[in-house]
Amino acid sequence: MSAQGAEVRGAVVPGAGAARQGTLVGAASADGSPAGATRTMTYLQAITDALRVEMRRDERVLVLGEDVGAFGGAFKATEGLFDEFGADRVQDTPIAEAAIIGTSVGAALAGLRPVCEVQFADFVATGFDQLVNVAGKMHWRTGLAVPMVLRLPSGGGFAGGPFHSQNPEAWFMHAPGLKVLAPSTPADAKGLLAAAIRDHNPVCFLEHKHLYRRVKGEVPLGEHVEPFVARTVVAGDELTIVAYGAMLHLAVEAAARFEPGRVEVLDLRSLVPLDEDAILASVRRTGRVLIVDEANETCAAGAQVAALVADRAFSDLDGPVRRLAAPDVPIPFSPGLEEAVLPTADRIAEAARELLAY
Amino acid sequence: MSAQGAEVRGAVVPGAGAARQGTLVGAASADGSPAGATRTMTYLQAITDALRVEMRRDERVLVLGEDVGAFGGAFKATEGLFDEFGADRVQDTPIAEAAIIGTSVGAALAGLRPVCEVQFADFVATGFDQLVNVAGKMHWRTGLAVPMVLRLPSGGGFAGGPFHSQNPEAWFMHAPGLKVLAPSTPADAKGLLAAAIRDHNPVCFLEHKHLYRRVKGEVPLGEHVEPFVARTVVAGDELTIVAYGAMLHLAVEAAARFEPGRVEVLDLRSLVPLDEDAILASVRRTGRVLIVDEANETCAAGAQVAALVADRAFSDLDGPVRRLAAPDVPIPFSPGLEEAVLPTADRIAEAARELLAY
Amino acid sequence: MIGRAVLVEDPHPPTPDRAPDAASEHPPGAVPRTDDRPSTAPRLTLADREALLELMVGMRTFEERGVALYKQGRTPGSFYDGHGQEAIPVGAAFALGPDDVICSPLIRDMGAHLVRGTDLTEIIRHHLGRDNRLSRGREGNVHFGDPRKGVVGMVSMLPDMFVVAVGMAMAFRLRRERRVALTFFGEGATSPGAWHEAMNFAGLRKEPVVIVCENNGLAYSTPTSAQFAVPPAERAAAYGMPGVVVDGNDVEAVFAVTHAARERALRGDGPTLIEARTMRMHGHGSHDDARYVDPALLEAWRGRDPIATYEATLRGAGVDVDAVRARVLERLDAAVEAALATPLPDPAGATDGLWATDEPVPLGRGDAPWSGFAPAPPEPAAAPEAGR
Amino acid sequence: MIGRAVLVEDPHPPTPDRAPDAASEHPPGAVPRTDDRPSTAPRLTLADREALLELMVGMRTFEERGVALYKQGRTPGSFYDGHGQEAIPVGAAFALGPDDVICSPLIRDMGAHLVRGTDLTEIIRHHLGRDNRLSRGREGNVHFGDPRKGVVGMVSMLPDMFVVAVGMAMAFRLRRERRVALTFFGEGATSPGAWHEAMNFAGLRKEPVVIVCENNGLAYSTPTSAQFAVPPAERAAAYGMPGVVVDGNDVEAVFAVTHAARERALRGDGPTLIEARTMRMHGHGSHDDARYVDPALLEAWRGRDPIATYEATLRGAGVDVDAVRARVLERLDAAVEAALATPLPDPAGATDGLWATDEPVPLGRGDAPWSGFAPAPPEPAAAPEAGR
Ligand SMILES: Cc1ncc(C[n+]2csc(CCOP(=O)(O)OP(=O)(O)O)c2C)c(N)n1
Ligand SMILES: Cc1ncc(C[n+]2csc(CCOP(=O)(O)OP(=O)(O)O)c2C)c(N)n1
Ligand SMILES: [Mg+2]
Ligand SMILES: [Mg+2]
Repeated sequence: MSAQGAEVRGAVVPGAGAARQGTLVGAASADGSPAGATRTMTYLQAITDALRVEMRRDERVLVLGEDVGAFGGAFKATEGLFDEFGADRVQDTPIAEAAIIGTSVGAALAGLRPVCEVQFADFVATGFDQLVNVAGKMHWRTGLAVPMVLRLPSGGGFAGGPFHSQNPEAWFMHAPGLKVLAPSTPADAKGLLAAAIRDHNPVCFLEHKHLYRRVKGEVPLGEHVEPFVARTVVAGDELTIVAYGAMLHLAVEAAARFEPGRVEVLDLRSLVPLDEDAILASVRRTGRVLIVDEANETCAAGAQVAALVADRAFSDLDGPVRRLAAPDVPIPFSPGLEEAVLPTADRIAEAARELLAY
Repeated sequence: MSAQGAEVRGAVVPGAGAARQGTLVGAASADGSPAGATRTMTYLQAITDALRVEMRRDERVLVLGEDVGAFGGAFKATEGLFDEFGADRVQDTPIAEAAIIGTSVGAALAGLRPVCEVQFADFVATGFDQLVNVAGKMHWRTGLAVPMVLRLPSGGGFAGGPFHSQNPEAWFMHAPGLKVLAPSTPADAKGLLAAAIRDHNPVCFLEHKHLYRRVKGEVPLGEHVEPFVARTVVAGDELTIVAYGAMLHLAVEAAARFEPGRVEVLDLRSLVPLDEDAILASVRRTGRVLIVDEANETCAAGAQVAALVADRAFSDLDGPVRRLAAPDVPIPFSPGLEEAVLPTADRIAEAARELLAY
Repeated sequence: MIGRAVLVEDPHPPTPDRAPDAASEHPPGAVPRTDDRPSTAPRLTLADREALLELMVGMRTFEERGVALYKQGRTPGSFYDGHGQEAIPVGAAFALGPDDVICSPLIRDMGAHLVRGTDLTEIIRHHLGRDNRLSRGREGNVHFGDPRKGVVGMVSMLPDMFVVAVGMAMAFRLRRERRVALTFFGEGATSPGAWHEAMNFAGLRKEPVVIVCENNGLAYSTPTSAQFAVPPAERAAAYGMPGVVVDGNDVEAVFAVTHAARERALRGDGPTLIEARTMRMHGHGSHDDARYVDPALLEAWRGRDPIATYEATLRGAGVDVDAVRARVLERLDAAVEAALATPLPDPAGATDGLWATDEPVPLGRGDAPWSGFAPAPPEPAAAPEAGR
Repeated sequence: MIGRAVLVEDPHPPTPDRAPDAASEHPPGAVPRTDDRPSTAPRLTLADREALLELMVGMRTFEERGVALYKQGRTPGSFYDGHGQEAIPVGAAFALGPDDVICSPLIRDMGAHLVRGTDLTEIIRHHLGRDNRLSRGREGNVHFGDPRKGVVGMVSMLPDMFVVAVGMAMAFRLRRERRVALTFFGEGATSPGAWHEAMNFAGLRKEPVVIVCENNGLAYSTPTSAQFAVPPAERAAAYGMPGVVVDGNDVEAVFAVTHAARERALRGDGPTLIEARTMRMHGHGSHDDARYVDPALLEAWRGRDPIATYEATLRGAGVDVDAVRARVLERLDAAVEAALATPLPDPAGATDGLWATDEPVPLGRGDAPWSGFAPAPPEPAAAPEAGR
């Protein structure tokens, strides 16, 4: 998979929407690293780097969650932050997701910028109410901004089983007032997380656990933010594969099995706001679309993309709007079962082949 | 609106899937009412009737929730049950949705058949974890059945504001292992609730508050169960309107503005399982589809229906897959604002007109 | 709305005779007992006391008008009132300084909004679904707060805003500010898990939060006997914080315990749970005739009406109670008239403002009418418009 | 797995010397104290005591092998063990009758599965992701339970299964059955809101539930000082139920307090919260080297190992401890061999069984090896296959 990661980095080709991409802040950054400098980082390191850079830059930023302090978090995403910023800004909390989210809302209302971690994204269900009813609805109801980020280590692929493999993003998409981001590369993980921290709204940040240590890439040093838009990762004319998070890498791998220029791969990166223009522009050009979700199929993000395309790109479609997603069962533990359930590059390629032949 | 209710009842026409409809249990029932006898009831009375009949029929059935006891519930859906069945089977609970749902799971595992009420569907977010992680995943993980029903008074249209108007069904649809029902008529409210109580799985039962007292209809007395399939309410050849719950009535009203036989209206009734055959059969025949959701648009039930149609009925489509739904904001309180946000018969008719002209 | 009271020597220490005969049993039925009058009671001038009365009368009068407007069909949705509980929001909020926040006044706490100085016309516009600065018609009934006055409005889910209040208090503590967050909720709201999580965070980290639990004996139709085994104040110890029972019908007692709790929080000693015992005198909302409540119980509590009692006391102390009522009524009439003349919000704007696009504006300072506070320093930056 | 012990007169009343010197401070650091030995202690025969030892050794030996299999890469996902905590699940489950249910054994409670008689080979198959009757490979590590033995497996979300246990207990109460539900969780699991809701329902309605909180000083890396202000047992009073602190490293003490709690529940007096104090001796899971734990603390607790201590006692009483160990090892070797020879589940079946289509089968009866239970009556209907 790190090979796939490399492939993705190597394959970034200008396409629809590309003009809107890239680093917004290019000047020398808070930690003095020269503009334009990069370093190879894992996806996980990029997340830590974003937290560190933003915490240095803005003293209102604080981190809270279970075991995120001296221990550095279950996945070590906050490693080193406690030493640098101390117990006030890197807070271990009791096991209480509603309070983690709810006190973050309060801290945000009082002028801080909390970044809270749910140890596994699956546990967000225990704090769901604070997220959807308090954080999500606040600004529209009252005009009060809730600048906070909820970091959600999500996704499967490593025998995590039914409670450590979920991709809950569609729940958030169906809750007005929450932004939803899902990076696939280290540079995006950093840039989107930094941008989320600077955003004035509650942002659900889906970090894919299976990418944490398996994907490496060049990441800009110092300040680096990415806009909440899609990115064309592979350019093509005959079929658009829409993906995000871990699925993006499989989509790129699948696309590479076809002649160059046939299959386009679009990395959504942001699910709310959804870059409808980029999706429609690509599909209108290729005329065929395959949408890949790691989440359970029904009412997933991909359903929304499919509905969008089926409405607004209908007249340009040369074939059915196809989806590939996890079937509607919990994610199984035993690796063979898990592989049977999660989309694979093989299955993506097969679906692509079918569509191209339509 | 009760006129619309009547219209719906009068307009039931055999169509795709109609063969699978109707009362499964037609024999004389537990309370001695003769087979085939009906009475005019409101949607709310039909719900109470289902509870009463099923509680008489099966002593394992019990009801629990906030104020459902002697008070009869915030909407009076459990009125009279406390007097008839006593405090053990009609239990007032503390304000604690997670415990209401979680103890229901436990009671179900121990052989009872709890029907629990969340006072307003919006509050389900506070018990979401027990629902999706404990109830929903149980059978697939362990083989243990969780026969329980979660009654969810849902929907807007009466100045309930952001916390008393929600339609959360898509969240449940995206959580494997939960059945999801959303009746639009009194007879279905009774028949689907009774069937839900007899089902061996956790069922989310979305009762639309705005229909409670505004829709009346003939309801079979005694035992009456309905299968979890869609029903063609108005037959037509040129356009299919897919709706459920309160929207069904608006769809029927809108369909009536066109020449008879042009617009078909399909009442989904069950969202999980989703009657894909009925949807596809209708759309393949009409070639055009408009999907109406009262819920917020993104990742709603309608998105799933749209995705389904765009994939599997693509070659039969004569126009884009259109949706009408609430935009992605909380539901406003002030009636003028609320009306601006919720779909109306006018807007449905307008969208239908556009599609027919496509 | 209430002028800053002149500092007059009129200590009015709480006397035992104002604490009614105690019964340790739990309401309904039991007459509450104030078991923890702070030893160093804060001073209330006669003007303060008049202000307290005026605020309670203001709440009562507003809510009576609200019920009428609701019954006339002018108020969409629902209407809730805190008839008989006025002493709690008024007494508690009166103990707050201008920089303190309330997060949030709940279903029976109209008086707290009045103490903070939220514009009455805006409140009525809000209730009527007219265009207004508090909610722009997006919210109704008790769901409002004026951020310009340091008040965050409630959400329905109980007691979510308590959790949020703990987070605000945490921010104050981290920034070493001398401010507290005060939160209100009913006794029924102690059952949801969110209450426990908030209590645990607050007690463990000694957050400067003042917790006012209004035990009015009922949660909708549910009596406390079906809600919990142990009254809220006794449960505070499980979180390492003091629990104080106060007579919720005694505005000065509520003021005194809240003042003490605030002082404690400002000292860094952490939260206090105040259980104010009272009785819900009306239905849960105006739609509820509360047939399930024993009339004898209501009758007993009617004799302890917080306004009637206080009025009698103040009349004895020389306050022109009729003038107070007249002032309140005049303001209310004017506000209702202005509100009724206000148009409904423009439907075209129904969906705007989902996202915050500008740098957030800090909460403003609330009115702090108690004479014990020094003359107010100048106002900081203004709070944002709702939904803009 | 453990034969039904012969009823021998060997009362073995708990003696004060087995309760270690007490310090009222909270672990880590403090040696726990048993402050509530039931006055009428249940009798343990020598065979019972040997069974207790065998069960604890069985858990330890299994988990050591489990760690090895995990480190060899044969176990997918993760592995968790309860090294040093064996006395708690074994002692508590040993007090249960065959009709009682456990909902659920948690992350440190392998011993409870062994007491109930769950097939060891099936458990290992489950851990290895092989086809098995407990989970069909859909679940791994600690997520299993054998419904045929009256055990419902856990979910990850803490402490959700406590809430479920309260619901099961409610069903028992409503049907006037003489059964209890026993639930396990760690001290960290007392912080989520679900814990409070479950405690409140259980205490208020006096459900026949036995609540075993394993306070091992840590929740992942978080010490109790960052988890709560007041230890769990002291918080029980807030829910109208007794809280009992017991030495979690003393299997007979755990047995005795659980027995008393069960009796209390069966009498209709409601739940008891048992706080068993112990120390987590390993990392949170096998992936965690627990560098954050003070080695001196671990060293101190190592001297109080529940198995070593008990072994010494039983050796003195004439038990052939080496034979116990040999029996355990033999069974384990056979089970591991059988498990490793088992194929992976057929991927074709990955999505089946989402829905229950047949009439639910009641939970089966668990083994109840304590001699205090009368000879077991015949088995009722079997419980369902996982996912079928
Ligand atoms: C989480 C949640 N569940 C249910 C409700 C519905 N509800 C609204 S008010 C109320 C009763 C509240 O009682 P209490 O907290 O005692 O306040 P009071 O009305 O007596 O002032 C209930 C159950 C809610 N608001 N929130
Ligand atoms: C609701 C929830 N949040 C977070 C987690 C992640 N988690 C798994 S175990 C654990 C620590 C549990 O500590 P404790 O309850 O003391 O049990 P112990 O591991 O010490 O036996 C955490 C935080 C979880 N399982 N559930
Ligand atoms: Mg109350
Ligand atoms: Mg622990």
